[in-house]
Amino acid sequence: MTFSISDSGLNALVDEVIASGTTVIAPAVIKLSAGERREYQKIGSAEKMALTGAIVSNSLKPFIMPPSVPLFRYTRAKAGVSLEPAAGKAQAAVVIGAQACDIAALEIVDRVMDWDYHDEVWFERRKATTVISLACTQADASCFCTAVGSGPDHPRGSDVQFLRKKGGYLARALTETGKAFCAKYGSHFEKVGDDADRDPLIKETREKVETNLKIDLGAIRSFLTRNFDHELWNDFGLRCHGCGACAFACPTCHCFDIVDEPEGITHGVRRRNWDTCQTAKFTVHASGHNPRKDQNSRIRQRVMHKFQIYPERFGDVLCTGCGRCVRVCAGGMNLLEILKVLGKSAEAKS
Amino acid sequence: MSIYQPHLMRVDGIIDENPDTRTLRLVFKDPAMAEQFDFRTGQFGEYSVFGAGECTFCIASPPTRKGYIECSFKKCGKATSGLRDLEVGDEMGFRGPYGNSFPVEQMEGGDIVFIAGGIGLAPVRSVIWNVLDRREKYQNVTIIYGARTTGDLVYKRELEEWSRRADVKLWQTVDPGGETCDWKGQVGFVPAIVEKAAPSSKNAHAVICGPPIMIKFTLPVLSKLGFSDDRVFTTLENRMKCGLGKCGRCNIGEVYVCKDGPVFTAAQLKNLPPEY
Amino acid sequence: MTSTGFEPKIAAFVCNWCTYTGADLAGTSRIQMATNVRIIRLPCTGRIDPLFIIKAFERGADGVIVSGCHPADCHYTAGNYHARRRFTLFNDFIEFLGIDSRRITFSWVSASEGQKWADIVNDTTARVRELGPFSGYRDLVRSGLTGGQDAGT
Amino acid sequence: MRELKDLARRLLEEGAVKVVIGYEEGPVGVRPVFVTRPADAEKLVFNSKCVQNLAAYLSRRRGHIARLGKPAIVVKGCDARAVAGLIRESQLKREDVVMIGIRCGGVSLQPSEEGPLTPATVADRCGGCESREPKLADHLLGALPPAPPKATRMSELMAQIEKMPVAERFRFWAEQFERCVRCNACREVCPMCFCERCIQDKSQPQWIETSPHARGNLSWHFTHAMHLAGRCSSCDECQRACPAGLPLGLLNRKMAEIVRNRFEYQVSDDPTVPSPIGAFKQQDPQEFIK
Repeated sequence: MTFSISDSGLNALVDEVIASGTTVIAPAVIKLSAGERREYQKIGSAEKMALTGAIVSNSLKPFIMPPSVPLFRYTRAKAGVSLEPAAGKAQAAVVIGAQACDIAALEIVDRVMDWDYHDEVWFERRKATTVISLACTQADASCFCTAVGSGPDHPRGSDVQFLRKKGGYLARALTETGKAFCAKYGSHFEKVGDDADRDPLIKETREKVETNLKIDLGAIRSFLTRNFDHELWNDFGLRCHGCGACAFACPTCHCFDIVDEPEGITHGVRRRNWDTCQTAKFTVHASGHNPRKDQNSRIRQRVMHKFQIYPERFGDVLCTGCGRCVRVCAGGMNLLEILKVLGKSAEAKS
Repeated sequence: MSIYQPHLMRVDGIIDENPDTRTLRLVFKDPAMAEQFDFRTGQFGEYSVFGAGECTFCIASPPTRKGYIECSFKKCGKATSGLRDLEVGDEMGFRGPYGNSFPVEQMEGGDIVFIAGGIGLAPVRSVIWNVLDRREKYQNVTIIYGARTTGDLVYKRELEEWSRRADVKLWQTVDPGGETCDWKGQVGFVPAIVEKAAPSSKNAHAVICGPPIMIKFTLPVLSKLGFSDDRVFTTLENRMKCGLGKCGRCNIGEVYVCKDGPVFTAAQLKNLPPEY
Repeated sequence: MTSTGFEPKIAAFVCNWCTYTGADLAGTSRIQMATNVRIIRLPCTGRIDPLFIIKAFERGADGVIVSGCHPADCHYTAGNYHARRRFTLFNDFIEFLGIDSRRITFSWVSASEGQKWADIVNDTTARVRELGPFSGYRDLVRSGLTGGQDAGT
Repeated sequence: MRELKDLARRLLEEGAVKVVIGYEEGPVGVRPVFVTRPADAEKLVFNSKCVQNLAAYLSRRRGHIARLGKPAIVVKGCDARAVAGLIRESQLKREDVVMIGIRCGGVSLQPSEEGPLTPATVADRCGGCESREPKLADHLLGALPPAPPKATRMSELMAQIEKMPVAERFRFWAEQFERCVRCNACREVCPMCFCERCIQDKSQPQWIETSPHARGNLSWHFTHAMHLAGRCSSCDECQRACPAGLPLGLLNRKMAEIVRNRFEYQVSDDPTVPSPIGAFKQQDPQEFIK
């Protein structure tokens, strides 16, 4: 059932949500010495929102899995050690105007976080967050969401999906939480919404992204299974600096490190921090032996984990085609180029 | 309680196996936890020293002995140095048990050959005692254990005990040049001694653990003796952090070592990419 | 004593040959001085890494004293010369990062200058007491990204 | 740039070098390329988009590049300073690298910035650059283009920060360092960061907290700037590589200013001049020492 909401209606809705004490996360313009950017931010009022503009430069990951989160605090006393869990329940939050690639990523990572052990450090924030997506109209040459099963207007992972139309947005409630949200703030929505007057820019964006990359994920996956030692891996790693900025910017990369941080002789905190397979430290043994000695093997691991291992085990490609790894790379690495080479080699092989 | 929060343990006993290897006997601080804690031989855990971090070791004591767990380690990093500084009565943390285990039930009714090198005896010891505590269920038990020098041998008292048992065939060896004048055991690398011992592979399984170089040269000897690859079990030692399949560190090929391992058959090892 | 009753915690990194002996001399000659200083002995000012000073602030020190042998007196001949260059950079640079350089005192105190050591201690303590606590650094632990969900202390 | 392609092809054919590290037009802007076959020399380009400092690839930590054999490297004036730094600190012998210097007309901020340079698109380091004609080079190619326009972003921001009272300045940097996620791209792209094991990776004791919260980040960026004092070739790659957009170039710019004022030392592309921190003078300034 499709509602519709005007621009002013949305602003009023956001202000009401903020007033109710719920955290609102939305794309906002941030001024940096390196120029202006659109980033997901905790916003204080509706007029801070910037629902159009450049592609959002960060992802939603820092809000569901912060770069550093305390697991528990420990205190060592004569009587023994006492552990006290970190900060309490996560704050209720509403994400408004998120891109489809960022939201699909949350659902993809849910799978590994629920594999046998339920990771409530992830799900605590995940369950407290209602996600309202906005169909994307700002793709660039690095976007390839359509090549990995997603798209500018793909509803996956969103509780409510907004699609731009003249003077406002169409709103489609897709999940129970979404329906509850629309009911709770029903006063801001108009009942009827006709899918026809959806902004044509959305379709144009989809066509533009489709020209960036066309690959057969299944062929690449089977090619990867059999070509661990293929010589094409040797020239991917040369220009890569091995910093891991791609993994930190990536909405689906979820690897982490667990570190103890003493804040004094007797007490401290155990923290979970973002980590990346692109550094030597990730796999080096205490004896000094490192199964992944050079950068080529680490890039192979990153591509294999995303396009062969994760799909094999969880059924989803661990990539939503957002293109951030290409935009942040200082060495000029390009995942679209790597996938094209793999796609060609897969065809040649089969 | 969060899956990352360890159970609090008290150090109940410390045994120095050799100058750089130590075994800790740990008891659960919470008696209820001590009661209901159970594990299968071959599983590992994350041992926490608060302020230093966590490290990954197999549980070296057998599941047939209740009320405590043991781990053996060498001091070579921040967390193991923290472990080394612990004294009896100090408190630390333990998360686990994690991973799969040696299929001791499947091995019942046949022979078992245990092969270990250096500190690799720790995971194998758990299986050995698990088998010896239910000795009647198994046929011949052969143990082949080697170390670089006599000083590097671990679990010396238990080696003594095993050598006196009639129902266990124990071969002890040290690398050439590592023996002392009163050394009565074999002298030679483990693969050579396995060839010498030549255990029969009829209805037999093998459990092997030790430095990669030893495994690399012992597997061919075992297959020459007739052991098929799916009857040879080993435990893989690689870098881990969470131990429960989330942090991505132990992912090799399609396998998460902390979930699908650490126990693998030689057959499984063969089609893993060479990244361990 | 200021009204707030705030007593600064000051860490002192001193060289073992001159300043430590000078401080010892101040003690044996019963010179009265402020008790806020905790002395950390190092072989030479050349060994005092700017990281130690940052670590002191990180763990809650409100002020730092760094002191060693006068130039040409160094037991290791050139330790204090290298240290002088390093602390010249350090002093100007932390000012740029927003850490008030009045919280740090650099000095040369020889083994016979017990009184000078006492004066350094008293002056620094008074100055830092007036500057107030420097918890800004220690409490800098916030969520990993501006606007990110609060990661707790 | 025909000269560059021919020179590279000749060097590879004669076997003088095994790999030419240069720039190529990538899918999204200019990027580094490693040419090992003479035929691929056609890929080499040089224009105002060649921002990256290729000297970072000469660091010994990159075994998979060192394995390719003796390199030739395309260098601008700022890159030559970095190669000189590596030679000065015996990470590299002068005869082990062939330096192809190119007369530079300034580069843009981003490698995908099309069109002529304007004060808004030119890199901050190019305005008023005196080493547009690299002296430390085996070959020097190209005619000297006109001088680039001057960008004022960094100097304005520097002045703005220096006017702030000290508490406000601390808050400014705290806000910046709270954005840092510790991907260490600033370390990995820096040609002068060639330590086998960075102080961050030393855990016994752990001097710098590795967690990406503002306190650990401030300790790291402070130490990074101190370790680059008198060594940084001000190529600003750390600032360009930072995914969070931190003004890291400001820290090194301030440190270079302090080193210039205090020790009259300017980082140059002459490897024989020792770095100021390794040396000392009897009458070094010490007015701040009581």
